[in-house]
Amino acid sequence: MNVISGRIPLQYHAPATLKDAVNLLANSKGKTQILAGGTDLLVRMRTGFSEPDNIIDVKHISPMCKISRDGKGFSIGAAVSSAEMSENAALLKAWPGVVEAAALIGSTQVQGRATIAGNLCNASPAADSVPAMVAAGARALIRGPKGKRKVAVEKFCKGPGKTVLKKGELVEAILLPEKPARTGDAYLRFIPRTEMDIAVVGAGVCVTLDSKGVCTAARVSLGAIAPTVLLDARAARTLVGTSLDDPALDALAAACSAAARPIDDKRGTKEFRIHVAGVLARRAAIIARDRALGKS
Amino acid sequence: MVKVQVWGSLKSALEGADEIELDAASIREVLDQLSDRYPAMDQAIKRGVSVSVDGRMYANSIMVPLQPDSEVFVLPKLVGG
Amino acid sequence: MNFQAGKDTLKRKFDTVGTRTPRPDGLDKVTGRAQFGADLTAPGMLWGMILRSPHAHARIKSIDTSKAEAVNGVHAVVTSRDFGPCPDDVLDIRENVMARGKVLYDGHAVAAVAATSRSAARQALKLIKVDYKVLPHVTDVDEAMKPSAPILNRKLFTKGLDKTPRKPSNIAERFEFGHGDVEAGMKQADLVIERTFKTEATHQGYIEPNACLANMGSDGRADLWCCTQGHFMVRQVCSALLGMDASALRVTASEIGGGFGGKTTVFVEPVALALSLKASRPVKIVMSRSEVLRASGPTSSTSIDVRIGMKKDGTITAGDATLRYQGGAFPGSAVPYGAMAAFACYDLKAVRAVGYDVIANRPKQAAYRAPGAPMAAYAVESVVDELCKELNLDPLDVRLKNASSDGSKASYGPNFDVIGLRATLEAAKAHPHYKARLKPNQGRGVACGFWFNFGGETSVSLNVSADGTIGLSVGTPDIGGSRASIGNMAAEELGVPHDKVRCIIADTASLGYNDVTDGSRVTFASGLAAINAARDAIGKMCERAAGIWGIPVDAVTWEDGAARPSSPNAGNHEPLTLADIAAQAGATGGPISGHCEINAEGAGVSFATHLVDTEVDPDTGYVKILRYTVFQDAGKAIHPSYVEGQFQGGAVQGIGWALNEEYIYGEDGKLQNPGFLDYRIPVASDLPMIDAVIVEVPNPGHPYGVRGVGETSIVPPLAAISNSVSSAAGVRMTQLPMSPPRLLKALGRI
Amino acid sequence: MFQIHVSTSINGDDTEFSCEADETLLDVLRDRLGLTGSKEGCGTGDCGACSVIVDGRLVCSCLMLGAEAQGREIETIEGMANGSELHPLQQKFLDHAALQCGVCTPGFLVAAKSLLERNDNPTEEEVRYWLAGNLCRCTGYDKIVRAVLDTAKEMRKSPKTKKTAAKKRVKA
Repeated sequence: MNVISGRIPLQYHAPATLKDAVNLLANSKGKTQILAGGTDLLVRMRTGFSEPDNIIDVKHISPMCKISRDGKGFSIGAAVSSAEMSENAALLKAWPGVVEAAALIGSTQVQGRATIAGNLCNASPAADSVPAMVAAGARALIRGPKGKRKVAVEKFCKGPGKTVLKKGELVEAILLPEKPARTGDAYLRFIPRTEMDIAVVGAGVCVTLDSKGVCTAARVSLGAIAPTVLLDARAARTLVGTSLDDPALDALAAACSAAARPIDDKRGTKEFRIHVAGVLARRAAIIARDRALGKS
Repeated sequence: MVKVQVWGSLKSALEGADEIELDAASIREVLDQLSDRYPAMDQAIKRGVSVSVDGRMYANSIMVPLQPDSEVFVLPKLVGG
Repeated sequence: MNFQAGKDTLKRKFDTVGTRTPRPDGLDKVTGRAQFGADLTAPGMLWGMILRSPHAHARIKSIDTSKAEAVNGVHAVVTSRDFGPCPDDVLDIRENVMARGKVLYDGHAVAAVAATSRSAARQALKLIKVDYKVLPHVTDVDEAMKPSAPILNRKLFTKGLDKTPRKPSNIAERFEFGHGDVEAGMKQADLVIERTFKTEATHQGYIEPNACLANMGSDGRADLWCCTQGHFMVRQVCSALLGMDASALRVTASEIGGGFGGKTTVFVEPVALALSLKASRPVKIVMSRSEVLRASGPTSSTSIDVRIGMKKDGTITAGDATLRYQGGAFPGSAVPYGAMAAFACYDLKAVRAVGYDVIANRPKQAAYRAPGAPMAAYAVESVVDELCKELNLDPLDVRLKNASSDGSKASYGPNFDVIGLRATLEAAKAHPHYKARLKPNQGRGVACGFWFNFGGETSVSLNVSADGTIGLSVGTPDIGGSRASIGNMAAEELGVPHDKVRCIIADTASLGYNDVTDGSRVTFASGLAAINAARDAIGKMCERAAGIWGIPVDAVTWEDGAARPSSPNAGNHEPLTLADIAAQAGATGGPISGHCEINAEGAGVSFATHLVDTEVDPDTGYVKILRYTVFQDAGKAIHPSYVEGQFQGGAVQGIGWALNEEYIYGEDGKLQNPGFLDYRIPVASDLPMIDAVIVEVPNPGHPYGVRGVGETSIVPPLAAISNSVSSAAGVRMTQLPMSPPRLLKALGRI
Repeated sequence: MFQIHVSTSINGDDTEFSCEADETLLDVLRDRLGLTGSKEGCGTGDCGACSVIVDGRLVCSCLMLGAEAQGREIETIEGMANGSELHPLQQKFLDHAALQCGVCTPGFLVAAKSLLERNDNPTEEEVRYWLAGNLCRCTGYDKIVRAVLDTAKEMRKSPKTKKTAAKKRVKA
């Protein structure tokens, strides 16, 4: 039945090793897509936005299905679902902001499949887990024909739908550092309902405090207010050297609103996003501060 | 005589009358007489009307008997969800 | 035996009616066995798919289907050429199901294919070449009314004006309702408030996409299985569109996964029949969610002006409204019903409501639960609320002071019969919800709503089996538990336990004509017909008993499920139960059944009062529904669980409409949110429990006092929530949905 | 057409099927295996009407390829009752009139079962959030939430019911 269009039917591959996956990816003809959770890919295929020729299912590659921890931090395999992340007590304790952000992606059903690596590779500026990963200082472990490389999450996306991945490359895992002492992270997003929406604005904050409660390091990220998730150094500087008191939080909110350069679309207006970016950053900073102080 | 009123848009069809009186024993007789007398009413009736008789609505029944003092109100045909 | 409804026959004591019995279709629905529209397959079945317009407005210069026809597995391709002449009353439907000459909205069907697999059908669609000349478009109701607007239909001249205009426009018709001198009334007021409101289009959002399976042979006979609110309507419309005898088409209603008015017309059914005829194979068409949103029948978007005058004591002196509804690319928006319902809750000396039916480049609207009324009530109840606030009056007291009541003249003309508005207001006033304390950023809203309710053409057949059980065939698809209520009414009348009656939805060949399941009519009308059919059967069973006993039939009465001699004079006979008579039916004259074919009249109008508390986040504009209570007159609740379900479901659809649901069109006239991701219907975590208070003011037009309950519940919520949010936020909202960006802007935060 | 051969387990029954690479598990269940209890309400994971449990995890069968079912254990609405014995959730949905049109009901039941297997004492809020991916347009969710809470209460009272319902069929 493909005589007329000449299109070759979609091929499904389920390699058992990373090496095979990379080989398939490097040598495949036409458009090839990695299938991890599939919660974006299948929707894009269904709605006609994506018509791959090959699909490489990575869920049979056992290292990609695991969360592991060495002295340097956590490695979250690219096929690990957000539900599995929520069930990992050590990860939840260390990076509650990242785990909570992952748990905001879609419904319970979607969380049973969706992965943060997929969320990143989808390269949407509104991806919930990405600002949280950026705030936490996460890196993507990339595997390709030429071996491994690591890219900071904030540098992974080049624009909506565009990433730094080259032909033959895939994300093997997301790497999170060990959490420094007196450090807390948080992610908040705004959606019109309580669940099931794409973030209209998102804000991730990670702060490290000294023994007196003064902020020594901060990372502030914003989602859905620019073509890619932003890591905003100016906003972070409003917190450093403060105890995250009201004036500091007001300065943070103002800096975040100033950094936002969103668009009007069906999910929100420009001015709404600018205002709410500040509101959310402020609220997230309070949660992060309380976590750093061991209050929650 | 039966008192007959129509909805606002059709008042002009009754040539300015707010209410008219007809000698009619059923909804059908009311509609027939309206159609005969007023060409604009005829069009509206052909497109479909609902009729209220003494406060009770009849979606498309025409055989409903009327009392001599019945109050009849002609409305656009109703639909529902 | 024919039943004449009247106050004297109102039954007050019940055995089955008013109890919460299990529903007959329950087991199938909790085990996955129930068959919905998309669940049936047929041997040799093909998959039908529809090519839809990517443009909001364009002329179709040519369609080339040759490449699609050549795809392996494709057995039929149809376009508008395959639909011949048809009667005038279905012309618009013919053009809506398959564009002819012009496409009028994004998603308008232009061609369809039937193939052995979905992938072959998809491929074939891509190979159909349509050459369009894109035309300017308009989607906003106010823009569409402007003289400079792109004209959709050059043959459309506004009706309902004293003089038909010479120029065509997008205004299809003007309607006016009311009585008294409005300007004089306004002069008597201490305060007159005038506001303009806008509401966006919403969709019924039924979870089951439209689906059907058509099987048409070259002999011109056909069977059609589909999810619809009215399979007799489907038969009528499809046979007219395909030039068939109505009796040649048998339509079977599948289980229906929600409709709310949206399945009271046809979309894919005539297309599947045309494909099946051409392919000589069964054809199934299942709409995708995006097709449902783009190309089924959403509701109107509206623009409404309301002006109301009130005295300091709360007396409303006059009401005036102008309502503009765009109903998509064809005339027939629900504006007349909106205009009629706008002031129906108030007994007014001077009232006027003017409606404009407007066409625009959007899908042809379909009914949605009390079509037209929620938006009108939103505008009117918002202004009443604002007047109460300005004059420092209690909103329930003001409504009680001005409420329509028995015999008062309705704003749309006739006088009301016995109505329950006042009872719902009093129930609300007495409820603890109305006295509960509110915290900062919280507000309480009150609003009332009205819907007409219908009766209509109804046909029911009741068959007594030899073992004394009952088969009850009705012709109104069961959309929310009506088989249980109708069966229970028959059981009540016959005096047998509810589980001895099995109620089914019969196909169009097995029963007389039935109007659509709409207008909140089914429990009223099919229930009335079932009661009449039961009485018909009882009459026959009394005759059999009379024969067995050798006494005249008028000496036999029916009581508690058995024939009994009506007095000692009639002789000393042991009662004959329904089962006794059924067992001897063959020998005493043949099978026993009861029938009723009526145009059911006497549907009682319905009123509701809603109370809602909300909390507004002043920094983000997020609205949380804290508490919700519905007070509605059900006349008599036959199955209280399903009455509550109607109240709760309507309220939550209203919550969605008020807060988040909307059709969003881009500058290009394309629908930007054709999916449940961005067409945001309420999810479980958005809501509190919805308290449902059933008020019972019996309808004198029904033997048990039933009033329809399905639609009124969606009328008050838009206003109740807007009044609540306006109170919480301290700013009057005049546009729906009150999405966070809109609310934050109204608050002056952005 | 290029077909993939898949061996899987559905409601405890070993099952084999062939499908095309772009077919979803939902397509396979409904069109190839005749298991039409799982419904397609959106095809994009937004409505939950196609909910199934795969290796103990709740997922939307419209967001999973049929080919991915290889070697997995799949539970659908058709396997929820134990023969003629309804799962307590199914019974409570009937008792509470927690369905009107019933098209979302299979998805809600499968999702609620997955919740109660993890949490036998959920709060109302937990039930509402767990079920947020299951859309119902008829009921306003009120009676559904009540039915789930009432089932949890009953299952806590009689752990026996829980065990019977959870009993797996022995593989052939």
